[in-house]
Amino acid sequence: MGFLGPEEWQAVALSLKVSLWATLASLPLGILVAHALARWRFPGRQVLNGLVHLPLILPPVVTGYLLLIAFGRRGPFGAFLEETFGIVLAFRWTGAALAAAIMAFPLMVRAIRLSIEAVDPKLEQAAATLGASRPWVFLTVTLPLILPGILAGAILAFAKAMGEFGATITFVSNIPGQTQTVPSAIYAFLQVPGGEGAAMRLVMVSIALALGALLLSEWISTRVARRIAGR
Amino acid sequence: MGFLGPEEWQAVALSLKVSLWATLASLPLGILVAHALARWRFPGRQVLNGLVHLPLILPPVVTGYLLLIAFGRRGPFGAFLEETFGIVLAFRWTGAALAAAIMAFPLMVRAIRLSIEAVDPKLEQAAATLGASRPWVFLTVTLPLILPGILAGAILAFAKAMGEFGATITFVSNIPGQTQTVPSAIYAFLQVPGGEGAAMRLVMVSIALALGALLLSEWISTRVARRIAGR
Amino acid sequence: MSLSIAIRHAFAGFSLDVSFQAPPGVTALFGRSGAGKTTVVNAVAGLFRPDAGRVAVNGWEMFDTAAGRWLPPHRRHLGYVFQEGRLFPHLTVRQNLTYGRWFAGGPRDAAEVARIVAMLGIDRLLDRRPAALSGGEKQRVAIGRALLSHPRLLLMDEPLAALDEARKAEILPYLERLRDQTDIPILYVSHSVTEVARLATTVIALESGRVVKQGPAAEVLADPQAVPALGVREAGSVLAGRVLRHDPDGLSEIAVSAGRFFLPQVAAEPGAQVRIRIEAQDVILSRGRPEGLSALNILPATVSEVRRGTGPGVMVQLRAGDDLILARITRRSADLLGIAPGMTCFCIVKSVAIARRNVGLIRGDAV
Amino acid sequence: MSLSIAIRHAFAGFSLDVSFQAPPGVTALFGRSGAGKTTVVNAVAGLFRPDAGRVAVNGWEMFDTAAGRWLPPHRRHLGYVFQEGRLFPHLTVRQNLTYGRWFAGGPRDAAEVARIVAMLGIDRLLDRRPAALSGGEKQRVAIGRALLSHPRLLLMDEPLAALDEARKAEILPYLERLRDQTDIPILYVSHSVTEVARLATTVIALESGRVVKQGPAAEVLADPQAVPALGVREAGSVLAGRVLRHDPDGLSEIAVSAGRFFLPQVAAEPGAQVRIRIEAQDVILSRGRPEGLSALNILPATVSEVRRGTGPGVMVQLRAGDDLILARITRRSADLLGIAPGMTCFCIVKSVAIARRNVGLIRGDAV
Amino acid sequence: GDVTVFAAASLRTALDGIAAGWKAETGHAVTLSYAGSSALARQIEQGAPADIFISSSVDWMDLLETEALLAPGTRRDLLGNTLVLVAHGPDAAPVGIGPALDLPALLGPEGRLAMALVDAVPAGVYGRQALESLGLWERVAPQVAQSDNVRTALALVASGEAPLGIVYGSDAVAEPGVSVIGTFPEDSHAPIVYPVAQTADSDSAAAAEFLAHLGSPAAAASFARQGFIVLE
Ligand SMILES: Nc1ncnc2c1ncn2[C@@H]1O[C@H](COP(=O)(O)OP(=O)(O)OP(=O)(O)O)[C@@H](O)[C@H]1O
Ligand SMILES: Nc1ncnc2c1ncn2[C@@H]1O[C@H](COP(=O)(O)OP(=O)(O)OP(=O)(O)O)[C@@H](O)[C@H]1O
Ligand code: MOO
Ligand SMILES: [Mg+2]
Ligand SMILES: [Mg+2]
Repeated sequence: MGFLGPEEWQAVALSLKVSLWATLASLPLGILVAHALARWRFPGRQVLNGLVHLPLILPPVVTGYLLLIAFGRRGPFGAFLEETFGIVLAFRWTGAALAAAIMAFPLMVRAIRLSIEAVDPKLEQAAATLGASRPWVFLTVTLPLILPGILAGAILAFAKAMGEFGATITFVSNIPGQTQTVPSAIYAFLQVPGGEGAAMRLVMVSIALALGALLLSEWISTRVARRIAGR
Repeated sequence: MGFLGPEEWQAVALSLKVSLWATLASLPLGILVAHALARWRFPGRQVLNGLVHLPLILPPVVTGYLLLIAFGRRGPFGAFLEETFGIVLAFRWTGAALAAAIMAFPLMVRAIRLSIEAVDPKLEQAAATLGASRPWVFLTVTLPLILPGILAGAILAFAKAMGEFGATITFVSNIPGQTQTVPSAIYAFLQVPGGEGAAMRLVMVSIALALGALLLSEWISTRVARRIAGR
Repeated sequence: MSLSIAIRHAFAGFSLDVSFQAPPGVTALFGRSGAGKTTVVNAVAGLFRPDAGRVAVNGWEMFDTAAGRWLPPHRRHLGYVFQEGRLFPHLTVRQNLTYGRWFAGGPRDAAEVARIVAMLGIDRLLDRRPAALSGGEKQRVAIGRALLSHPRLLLMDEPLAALDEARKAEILPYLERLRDQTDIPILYVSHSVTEVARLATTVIALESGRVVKQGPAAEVLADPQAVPALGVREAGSVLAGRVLRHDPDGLSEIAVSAGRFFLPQVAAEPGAQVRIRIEAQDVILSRGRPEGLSALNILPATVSEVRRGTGPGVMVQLRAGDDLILARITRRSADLLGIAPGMTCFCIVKSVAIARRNVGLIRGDAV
Repeated sequence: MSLSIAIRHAFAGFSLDVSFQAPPGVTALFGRSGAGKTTVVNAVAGLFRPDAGRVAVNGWEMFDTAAGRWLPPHRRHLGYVFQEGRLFPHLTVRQNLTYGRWFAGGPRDAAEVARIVAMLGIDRLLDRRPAALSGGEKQRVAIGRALLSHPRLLLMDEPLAALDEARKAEILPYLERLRDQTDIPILYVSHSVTEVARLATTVIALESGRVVKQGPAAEVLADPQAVPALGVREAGSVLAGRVLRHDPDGLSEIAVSAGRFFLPQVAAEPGAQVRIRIEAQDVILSRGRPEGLSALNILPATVSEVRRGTGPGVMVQLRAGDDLILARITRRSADLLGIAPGMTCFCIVKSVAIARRNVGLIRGDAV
Repeated sequence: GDVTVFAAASLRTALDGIAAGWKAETGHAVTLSYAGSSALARQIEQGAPADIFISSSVDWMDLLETEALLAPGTRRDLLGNTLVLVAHGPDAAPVGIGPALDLPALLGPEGRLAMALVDAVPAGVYGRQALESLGLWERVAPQVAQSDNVRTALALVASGEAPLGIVYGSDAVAEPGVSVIGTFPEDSHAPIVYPVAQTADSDSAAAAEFLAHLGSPAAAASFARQGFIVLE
C-alpha cells in the first residue's frame, strides 16, 4: 500500500476488471467475426472487415468521441439501451469496458482469424464426412485447433485494454472508482507538476500485470502446441 | 482542395509518408523478431517478447515520454545517433515515423509470428535435406509461405501508424509540414468548440486511406492463397 | 441400383466425365495415377462440387444438378477413408475413432470399438496423438474412424496402400464381411487388382477421366479385352466355389464347377461360398493330364478365346465347367501346344500360388 | 562399407536399437508398419536426433555421439523422398524439381531435368502447383526433386507406394541404373518384397525397432529361415543370368548357371547381366521332365533343404547350377513326390510368371 | 451528499488537497474527474453526472451556457493564470518581454519554441495572442513546436529538447528543470480565466456548498500555492 495510494490501487483494480470484462465479453463475437472473415464468403464481408479495423485506424480520441455521441445518455444507442434494458454505459465502468473492447477488437479478431486460416480445411472436410455439421465441425475441430490463437488474441486484447487511454477518457471521463483506469490516472498525474513519480509507479504496475498475462499465455500455448505435437 | 484546407492536405501527405516509412523500415526487423520468437529457443526470449509488447501495454503518452527521454537530442540514443550518423529524430518527420513504428511494432510482429508458426516445419525439413541452410530455407520456403502474413502485419502496422497520436505528439510535437500528422490535426480540431466538422472531414480521409490499404492487402493475400492452392 | 453416379467437370487441362451404376457391394474404381479417381470420390462425398451430375445411394439422392439438389457432406452419412489419413491432431487415437459415432447417433456399443481396435491392431496406440504414429498406424486409425461412424456408404481411397502385407491380409476379411453382412455399399479406389478382385462386386476402370470398362468383377476381370485397361500383370479370373472339407494336412478342398480345387487353409466352415481369384500368369496349360507334378489343381477346360497382342504373351480364356479361367502364356508355348478356340486341355494351378488374399468369402460364413 | 549406421533411441512406449553396415548399392529397410523404418531414415537425414549412435556414408561421418559430431541436414547432401511428399506448395512443379539442384552447385544440365521429367511422366504438370496434383503425381515430383539434388545418399521412404503398377515399372529401372551407374548409396524403405528383391543389394529386416535379419539380398531372400520375417507370400530367390539373344516372337533367352531361361522381352542388350527374381510360389516341382506344358522354363535341380512349418506349405531350397532356387509347395505334394534333401527333380517356372518388375539389370547395359 | 467535479487536468494538485480538506471538514466526499476541458464539456453535453465543471477555457463554458446546461447564476470566474516564457535549466538568465525580444536569436537556428497547440489548446491560443500583439509571432512561428497540452510543452523544455517554451505560470512553478525567464504582460493576451459553474442537471445539495468552498480562504491559499491567481 505504500507503493501506491488507495486511489491508485483502486485504478489498478478497475483497470483489471475493465480489461478482463472487455476481453471476455468480446471474445465470442471476436471468434465469430474472425471465423466469418476467414471462412465465409458473403456480400459485405469487406465492409465488416473495414468496420472491425476502424478503431485501429482512427485516433483513439475520435473513437471515444464517436462512442460518446452514440452511446452517451443522450446518444441514440445509449438512450435505447437505457430505456429498453436499463443498461447505462456512459460514465460507468461498463462504458470503459466497451471502449476498451472496441479498441482491442481489431487485434483480437486478426489474431484469431490468422489462426483459423492456418487450420487445414481438409481436416474440417474430414469432420464433415463423419457427420459433423458446420457448427459441430467448428466446435470439435476448428476451435480446439485455434485455441492457442484465441488465447493469443485474448491476451493481446487484454494488454491493449490495459493500455487504452484516449477513447476511454473521452467516452467515460476519468471518475475515480468508476472510470478511472490506470492510464487515465497516469495521465492525470502527468498533467500536474511533480506527478511523474506517481505516474511511473503506475506504469510499472501496469507493465507487470500485462507482461504477466502475456507470459502466462505464451506458456499455455506452448503447452497446448506440445500436446498436439504428441510430445 | 475545397474539402480540406492546404494545411490539412499537408497533414494527409505527411501521415502517409510517416506511416509508409514506419512500416517499411520496421518490416525487416519485424520479420526477424517474429521468426526468432516463433522458431528459436534462446535465453531472454521472453524478455524480448515482453519488450516488443510494451508499446501496446503502455498508454501512448508514456511511450512518447520514454522516446523523448531516450531519443531526444539530449537523450543517450538521440545524442549517439546525431553524433555518429547525423540522424536527428526530434521534431522531424523521422521521429514521427519512429514513434509510429514503435507503436505498431507489436501488431506487426504478432501477425508475422502467427503466420510463421503456421508453416509446417516438415516443409522446412524437406528444404534442409535438399541442401538449403537455415537462411536459405527461410528465404525460399518460409518467407514465400508467410507473405500473406507479412502483408497482413504490414498493413496492420500501417493502419495503426495512420491512427497513432499520443506517442507522436508527445515525442515530436506538432509542427505543420514536419510532424503534424492527421491525428494531431484531428485532435486540434476537437479541442475547440465547433471544430467537429473539420475533424470529421479529416477522419473520413484517414478512414478512406487506411481502409483502402486494408482492402488492397486482403485482395493480394487472397490471390496469393489462391495461387498456392493451385486454383 | 445401389450406387448411381454421374459426374461431369472441366478443370483447366483435365476433364472428367464419369457415369456408372453399380449394384450393392463393393464398387472398385480402378485406374492409373491421375485418372480422376479421387476427384470422383470427392464429388460423391460432397467435398467437391462438379459442374454437373447426379449421385444417389440406394435411391437416396444426394446431389443432382438437374433438380438443383445438393446435400452438404455431413448430411450424407458417409465414411471416407482419405488417401492421406487426415486424423484430427488434437484428439487422441481413441477420440479420433469415436468422433463419427458421436454424430451417427447409433448404438454406442463398446464392444464394437474394442473389436475394430483389435482388428486394426491399434490397442497400444489408443492414448497417443496422431503426431506420434507411423504412416501405417495413422491409416489404420483412419479406417477405424470411418467404420465406426455407421456410414450408409463407405468411400475408401487407396486405404491399404500404406500398409504392409500382413496388415492388409488382416483387414481385407473385415471389409469382406462389411460387404456381405451389411447393406453398406463401398466405393473403393485401388491400384491393386488383388484387392479389387477380392473385394469388388463391380469394377469401373477409369482412364483420363473416362470410364473405359465397367461391369461385374468376374466378367471384367476375365475379359481378355479388358487386359490392357487393368494391366497385363494383373489379369486374372474369379471362380466361385464351395468349401467341402478341411484336410488334416492343412489343405481345404473346394468344389468348383469343373471339379475339385485344393487351397491352403481357407478360413471358412464347410459349406461356405468362396471366390477364388486365379491370376492369368499363374495358370499353366497342358495338352494331356500331367503326372508327378507338385501342382495339385488340374482342371479340364476348353479354350474359348485367344487374344494375341503385339508382345510375347497370349491371353487365353478357357471355360472350365461353368466358370471362366484366364491364362497368360507365351506365344511360343501357344504355338507349340497349338492352342486354339475349341481345343480341350488342362489348366494347372499351384495351390500355394493362390495367395490367401486371393480367396474371398461370400455371405459371411467366416470363422 | 558404404553405409554404416547405428542408432539407439527410446521413445515412451517404443525403443529403437538398430545397427548395421551395408556395402554400396541399395540397402532395403524392410519391416511391418511401426517397425521403426521412418525413424531410422530420419536419423540418417539429420531430421531426428537419436539418443546415441553413429551414421557414416562412404566413410564420411555425419553423426557420432561418441565424437560429439552432428551435421545439420543441409550439410549432409541427401536426397530424401518422404512418405508423404512434402512438396513446396508455393512453387510450381518445375521449381520444386530444381530446388535442390540450386544448392547442389553441380552441373546445370537442362537435359538431365528433361530426362527425369520424361521418365516420371510429369511433363504435363510442370507449370502446376502441388495443390492441383493427384496423390501419385505428387510423389513422382518428390522423387524427381530428390534425384535432381545430386545427393551423396538417397533416402526413399516407400516412394512407390502411391503409384500404380505401370508407373512403378517405369521408375524401377531408373533406380536400378542409379544403383549401378553411380556410387550413390540408396537407403530404401518398402513393404514390397518385389521392389526389395529387384533393387536391394542388402536387406535389413526390422521388427519392433530391432534388426532381425540382415545380409546380401540374394542370401536373405533365398534363406528359408528368413521366410517368416519377410512373409511367406514374398519368399523367392534371385538368379544371376546373362542375356543371350532376343527371339523374334518376343522372348529373350537368358543363360543361367543351370541352363537356359526364357523371359518376355528383357530390355537389355545381349551380353548384359541381369538378376531374375523367382517367387517361391511360382515354382512347380516335377519328378520327371514334363512334356506338353505351356511352361517353357524347366531347370534340373537338387533339393538342398526342406523346411516344414506348421501350415500346409513347405519351403524347398534347391541348387540349380550355381544358383539357389526357393520353391513353395504344399505338404501334400511334397509327400506325394517324396521331396527330400539330395533328391533331383525339375523346377518349372512360367515365363510370364516372372513379371518384368522381377527382372533387374546389373551394371547399366540398359537400352 | 457527494459531489462530482469535472475539472481541467492542470488543477489536479490543488483540487485534490481542497477536496480532502473539505471532506475532513464536512464529511462529504468529492469525486474529481480530470481530463481536457474539451472532453469534459462534451461529456456534460452528453449527460455526464457532473455537479460542478471547472474549465480551463472560457469557450467551452460559454458553449455549455448557451446550451442551457449550466445552473443559472452559478457561473463565476474562479482562477486566473499568468503566461510565462521558460528556458531549459534551473538558472537561465531572465529576458525582457516586449516587442524587442529576439526569440529566433534566443532559440538559435535549430531551436524550437515549445507551446501548446496554438489554435486549439487555451495555453497555446493565449501564447499566440501574446506573441502576435507583441509583433513577435511572424518571425518565430516556423520554429514553434506545438504539443497537445501545456505539460508536454513544458516537458520538452525540461528535457532540453526545446530551449524555450511558453506555458502557464502555474505549470512552471514546480518544475526544477526549467526557469521562468519572463512573464508576458497581462494585456498582451485575453485574460486567462478558469470559470466554474454548477451544471443544470446537478441535484446535489452539497454541490452549492462545495462551489462556495472553492472561494474560501483555505482553497484560495491552496490554489495560490500552485501558482494560480485567485480571482474575486
Ligand atoms: N484443381 C485442379 N486443377 C487442375 N487439375 C486438377 C485439379 N485437381 C486435380 N486435377 C487433375 O485431375 C486429375 C485427376 O486427379 P485425381 O486426384 O482424381 O487422380 P487420382 O486418379 O486419384 O490419382 P492418384 O491415383 O494418383 O491419386 C489429375 O490429372 C490432376 O492433376
Ligand atoms: N514421438 C513419438 N513418441 C512415441 N512413439 C513414437 C513417436 N514417433 C514414432 N513413434 C513410434 O515409433 C514406431 C516406429 O515409427 P516409424 O514411423 O519409424 O514406423 P515405420 O516403420 O516407418 O512404419 P510405417 O511403415 O507404418 O510408416 C511406431 O510404433 C511409432 O508409433
Ligand atoms: O493512442 Mo492514444 O493517443 O491515447 O490511446
Ligand atoms: Mg487419388
Ligand atoms: Mg514410415
